[in-house]
Amino acid sequence: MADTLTLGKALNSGLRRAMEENPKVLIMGEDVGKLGGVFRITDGLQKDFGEERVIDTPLAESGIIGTAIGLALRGYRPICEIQFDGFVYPAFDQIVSQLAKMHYRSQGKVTLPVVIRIPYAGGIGAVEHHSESPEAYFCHTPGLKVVSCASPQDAYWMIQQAVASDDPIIFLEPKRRYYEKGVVDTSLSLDQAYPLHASRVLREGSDATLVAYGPTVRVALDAAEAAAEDDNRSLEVIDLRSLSPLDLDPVYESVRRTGRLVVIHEAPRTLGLGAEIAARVTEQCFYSLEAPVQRVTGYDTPYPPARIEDEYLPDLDRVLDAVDRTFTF
Amino acid sequence: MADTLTLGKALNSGLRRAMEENPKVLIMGEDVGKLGGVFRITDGLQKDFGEERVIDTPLAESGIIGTAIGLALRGYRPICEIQFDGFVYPAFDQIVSQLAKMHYRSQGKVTLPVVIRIPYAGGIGAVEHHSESPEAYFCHTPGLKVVSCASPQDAYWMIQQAVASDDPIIFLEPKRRYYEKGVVDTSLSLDQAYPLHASRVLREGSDATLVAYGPTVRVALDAAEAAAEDDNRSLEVIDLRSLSPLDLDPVYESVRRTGRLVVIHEAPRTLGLGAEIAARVTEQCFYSLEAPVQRVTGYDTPYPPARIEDEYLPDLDRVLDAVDRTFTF
Amino acid sequence: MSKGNSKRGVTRRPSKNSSGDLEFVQLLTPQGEPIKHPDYSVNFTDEEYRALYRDMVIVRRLDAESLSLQRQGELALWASLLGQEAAQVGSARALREKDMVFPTYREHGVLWCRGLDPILPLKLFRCVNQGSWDPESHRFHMYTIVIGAHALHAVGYAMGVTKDGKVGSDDGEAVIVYFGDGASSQGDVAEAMSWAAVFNAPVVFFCQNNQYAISEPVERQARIPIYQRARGFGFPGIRVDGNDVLASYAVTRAALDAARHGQGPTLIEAYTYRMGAHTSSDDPTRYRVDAEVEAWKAKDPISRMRAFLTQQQIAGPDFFEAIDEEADKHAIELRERVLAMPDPEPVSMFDHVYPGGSPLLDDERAELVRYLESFESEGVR
Amino acid sequence: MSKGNSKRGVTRRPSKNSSGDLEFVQLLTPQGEPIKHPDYSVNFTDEEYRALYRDMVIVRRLDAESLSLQRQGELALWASLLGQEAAQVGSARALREKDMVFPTYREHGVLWCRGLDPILPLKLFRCVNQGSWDPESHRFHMYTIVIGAHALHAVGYAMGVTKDGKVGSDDGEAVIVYFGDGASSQGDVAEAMSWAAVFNAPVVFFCQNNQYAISEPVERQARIPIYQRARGFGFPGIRVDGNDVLASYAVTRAALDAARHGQGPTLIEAYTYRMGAHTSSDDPTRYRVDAEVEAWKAKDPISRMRAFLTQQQIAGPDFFEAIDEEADKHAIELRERVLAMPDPEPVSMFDHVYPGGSPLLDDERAELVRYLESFESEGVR
Ligand SMILES: Cc1ncc(C[n+]2csc(CCOP(=O)(O)OP(=O)(O)O)c2C)c(N)n1
Ligand SMILES: Cc1ncc(C[n+]2csc(CCOP(=O)(O)OP(=O)(O)O)c2C)c(N)n1
Ligand SMILES: [Mg+2]
Ligand SMILES: [Mg+2]
Repeated sequence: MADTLTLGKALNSGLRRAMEENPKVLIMGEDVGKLGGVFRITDGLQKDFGEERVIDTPLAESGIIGTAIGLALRGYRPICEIQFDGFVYPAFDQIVSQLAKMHYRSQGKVTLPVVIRIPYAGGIGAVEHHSESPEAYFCHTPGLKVVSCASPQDAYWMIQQAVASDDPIIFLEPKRRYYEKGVVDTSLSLDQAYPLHASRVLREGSDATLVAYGPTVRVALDAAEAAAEDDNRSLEVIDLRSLSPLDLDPVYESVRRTGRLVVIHEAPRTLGLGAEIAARVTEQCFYSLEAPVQRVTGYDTPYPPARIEDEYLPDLDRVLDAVDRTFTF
Repeated sequence: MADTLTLGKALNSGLRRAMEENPKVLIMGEDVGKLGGVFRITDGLQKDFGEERVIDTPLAESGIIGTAIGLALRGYRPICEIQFDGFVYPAFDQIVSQLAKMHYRSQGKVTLPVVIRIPYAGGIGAVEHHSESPEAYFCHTPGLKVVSCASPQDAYWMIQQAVASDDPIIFLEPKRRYYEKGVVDTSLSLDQAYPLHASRVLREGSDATLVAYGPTVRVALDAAEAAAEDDNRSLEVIDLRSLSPLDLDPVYESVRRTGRLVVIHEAPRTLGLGAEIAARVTEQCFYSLEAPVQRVTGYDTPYPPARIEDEYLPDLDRVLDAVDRTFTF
Repeated sequence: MSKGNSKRGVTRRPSKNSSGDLEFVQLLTPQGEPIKHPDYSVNFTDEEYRALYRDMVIVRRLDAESLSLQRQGELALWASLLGQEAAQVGSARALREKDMVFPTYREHGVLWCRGLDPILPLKLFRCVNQGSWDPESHRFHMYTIVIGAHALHAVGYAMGVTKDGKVGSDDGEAVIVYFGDGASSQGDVAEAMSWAAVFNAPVVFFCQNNQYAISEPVERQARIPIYQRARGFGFPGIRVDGNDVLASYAVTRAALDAARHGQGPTLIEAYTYRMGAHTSSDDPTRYRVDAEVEAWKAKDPISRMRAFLTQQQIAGPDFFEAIDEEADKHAIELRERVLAMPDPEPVSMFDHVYPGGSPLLDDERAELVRYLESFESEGVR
Repeated sequence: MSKGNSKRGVTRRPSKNSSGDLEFVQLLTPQGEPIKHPDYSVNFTDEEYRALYRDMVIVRRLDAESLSLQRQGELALWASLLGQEAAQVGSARALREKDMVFPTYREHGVLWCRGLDPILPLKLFRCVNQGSWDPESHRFHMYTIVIGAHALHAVGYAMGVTKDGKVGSDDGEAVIVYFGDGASSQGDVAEAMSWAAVFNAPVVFFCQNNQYAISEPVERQARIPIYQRARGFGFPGIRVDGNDVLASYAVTRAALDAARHGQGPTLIEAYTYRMGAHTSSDDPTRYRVDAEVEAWKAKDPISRMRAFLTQQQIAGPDFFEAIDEEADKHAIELRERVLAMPDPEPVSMFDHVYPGGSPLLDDERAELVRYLESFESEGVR
């Protein structure tokens, strides 16, 4: 079975299937019930699974994650929705000190299979606090796993894999891609689906490597396309998919062939994921690199007013510019 | 005038002087009044400046930072104490979404001269949540500045500079160094003191460069000493001092001479400051590096039980081991 | 072991106020008839009564214009105050000039009364800036979108007022913080109430209970009326008919005066209704029925005041017409100004990150400048 | 404009309870005389009365031994329960086996009553692990050091109890969460109360008001008694004499029963006193006077119960002596086990970071193993 779905609808279908598979799966968050979430990702689920399983919560993010931990201790598998990236911070203690650490602190006696879904990143012309990329905070936190989907197929399967995993997972949804369509093969079993914590080569190339995740995967693919057409350059594109733990072996392998790497993300540059990838790739591919790893990222400012976000966000031109730099270094 | 003071006492004296200089300076936090703080850093200040200026607050970190913002809006200059690193997370939203951004959001119409003091990092044999190194979270947050002191002289001057600065500043105090002594020159004026946001070469060397900050500066100095004696190697030691913004020019300059760099911090490796430094140094010194930047850091686990923290924390041997790696790469 | 036993003696589920009952302070019925309240009254001149009406009409008109600008793509978003004009205008007009306001993102009516240029919130919602007005100029802080966070700022500010010796007499200053029914669940708001109680801060917590937090009815936030929250912290809470501009004024005035005189905080719950969508992105038909909206229309704050003015012969058709015309003029001006509003310069994104500057940012700015200039020289790719 | 006016009709500063007054439930005077309470009573057999005494003596003795182990360098820290034995034992013995407990870091007495091995907290405070017992084995969650965070876990757990259909009859399950007077200021605790009210969760909030949060007296947290906090959220709050084991039992039992029967949450404030330092790192002489400590000594929970048992001829010197001996035996055994406690293996720091494992961690573990082995081969540097 293969359907053509938007990324948002693929998430919705994946959530539905996860709830059908396991009666312990719950959805909780602000406006996830009747409204189906402000992006409608949980549309129809409360109607079909009831208010006991799809819970409109009080307006309190720390409460959402804190009670989800309690529900997980009781044997449930909560999927929490944080309405927008910029509203996850009130829950920070519950996420980094409680959720992330309880398995460790209990020496494995407690597992907390909690998934935190966050529509994240920019590019939708929104007011402040609605366009942020907080992934580095979570990737720097041992005990959390962090993933991001970039296609409907991945959205559909990764959300199910995340729910099935016993790890606490931050699930980052590139909100500006919710309406992009793609083919989803719904006929697989969970085990057959591409592994949750593996990166994936989306386009093969030999001249330089682009690494992206979430909303910038499309940017990378477009850049590769343009480079092929305009500059006759062959760029390899890798979708990280798993931000923590990182699966960099395919990146090392690629860079050993291409000698050039550009990492693309929307989060501010300093201590964004590009830093870690640059550090690791340089260590592993020291003698293969023809130029230092280039980072095309958001700048080290708060997310700017949306009327100028286009200049803040990595786009095709900035990526190609960085590729040029790796050739002229 | 030069006194020999412990780092803790130097902070206490610096705070006292900052309060004398400006009646708008306030101290607030849990147990900072009568008790003088659990580490006695504010000892005697409530007695001398009164309860109106040294405020024992309710037990609520978000409240501490949130009300400090309000006090700053009213023209005060609050110095907040967070009792231990692991207790800063409930205040995360107030720090990263409110404090860090208000100057930007107001296009400069509002300034929030708030200093957040955090006794941080490990090595004191403490129970969980009392030994963490959260600096990367703050360094990844535009709008915050982050500094750490490693000597009594710096402690005395940097705290005063931080209070005098109009930027919101996270002031990280290496708690396991509170009792280490050093000479403090109290005769300078604030302008004469070494600049707050500048790194500093503490020991010159020609074979490899060590970069450290806070509690690991001592480790780096000891390693350099040992390397000189045992291995006849000359290691340059740089204390970062300012973690955000980074002042890396002295590091670039050094690495261009030595060709080898080891960065040392206690925070987990992944997306710790070592990553950013590695990325930038590789970019700036690409043709000078003889080996990839080595990171000697905490591991990517929650802070372990203190009985095994010695194996978690970077120590002299691990630093020298990393130096060896830069020679044998 | 044996069981302890008790008569618990506490009602577990106090019956919820229906909007029709009188467990709130009301000075005007929905039909515009004045009623007496044992504790609260107003004593306005005719001119003042008319001014309140004018405020409400203008802020509603500006709000409608803003929504229409949003629909035409001129704004990214709009959070309408429709239905909440009385709560906002009544409370705002109770403020003295020196009092300080901490609003949410919906207090356009309060902003108007404070004398700020009504274009300012439209800059935020057009995304040309982030609501970057000077909070001190009209003693009205920037909007806060992160729910509840500003309650702590208000309390801290109020603590500063006390430190400055500006409480305890009729010359005292007070602080007011606006927030919604949904916000009452946030830990920050509870902490703010704790602190306000402990430090006896001169602050008024003004909760506009407009019955919804986006799609969630207030029952998701509290099982007893929100104004009662204050009892748990040891300061008074009171519910007012938020669609009654006179009652909103009187209750707020009293609370502000108590604060400025050193009597500490008060929580006011203004019982009202969000007549429109949560924001222009919202679709309220998914979560509420027309009948409910209709029922609230009958309690409209403006028609109520208009009926009062008419019945009391304080104003007649000419006045109402003149106000409508004035409101239209403001709306047209607002529209023109929005259409003429320039986008910010891209490199301005690097401005004001730090009062003390940052060499890192200077480098990044230079990088962007160079990059943008490269297009000028080579032509767009 | 003219001023509104009001009689505010709410006492702004309800007079604070002194520890001596009777605005709390008490069933035993400090002298051990039984007193009647209109709502609460116990009906224990002699055996049960003696068992409560035994619990209190043993947990105090174990606590003293732990403190002494800390003084001798065997523990990194100790948080003593001295003075809080009645609150802990009384409330814990009111629990049924299936009820679930969420403690802070000081509930060694509750832990004992739940039947956990008393060595467990000493592993945490010796820093060989992080209190890593199985929460389900005795239905007693791990200790939580981050103040207030576990209140939300308790409420979530209780919501799960409801979902499982385990409330509404005498077979129902209840949840209890312990926290301190200081914790009552945390946003998380307020959010927990909000949620508990909205979801009518079967949870008992048990606040041991031991008068201090480290150095800060309870007045820094609240200006009215803490049990009244519940009123603002719409569920009952009650204060009990926390040094009276019988009252602590009776009040907790009633609240747990209400919860299991589906009547929702209760807040209990157990009014007690921390007789020792906050922890072994603390110096209480900096912030409180001897006279205060002395006054509380007169209300000691154990001597009170002993007086009661004696007066009622439920127990005599032989019994007391036997219990002391038993307690000593437990203490000696505890000490021996602490002294014999091995340090963890360094590489165990990589265990249990993720249920699903992580290749990154495997690499780091291998790195550490290689590194440690390098010393074995080359001899220590
Ligand atoms: C911390 C946080 N969480 C979530 C949101 C998203 N959000 C914006 S408005 C809103 C509802 C607010 O309801 P209420 O407090 O009643 O105010 P109202 O909008 O009704 O005026 C939500 C959930 C936010 N802005 N901040
Ligand atoms: C979030 C957080 N902030 C600060 C601390 C440091 N701390 C440990 S115990 C304590 C006081 C707690 O007081 P209370 O809640 O009354 O409990 P008690 O220790 O008196 O039993 C503080 C401030 C902490 N553990 N967690
Ligand atoms: Mg609302
Ligand atoms: Mg206490």
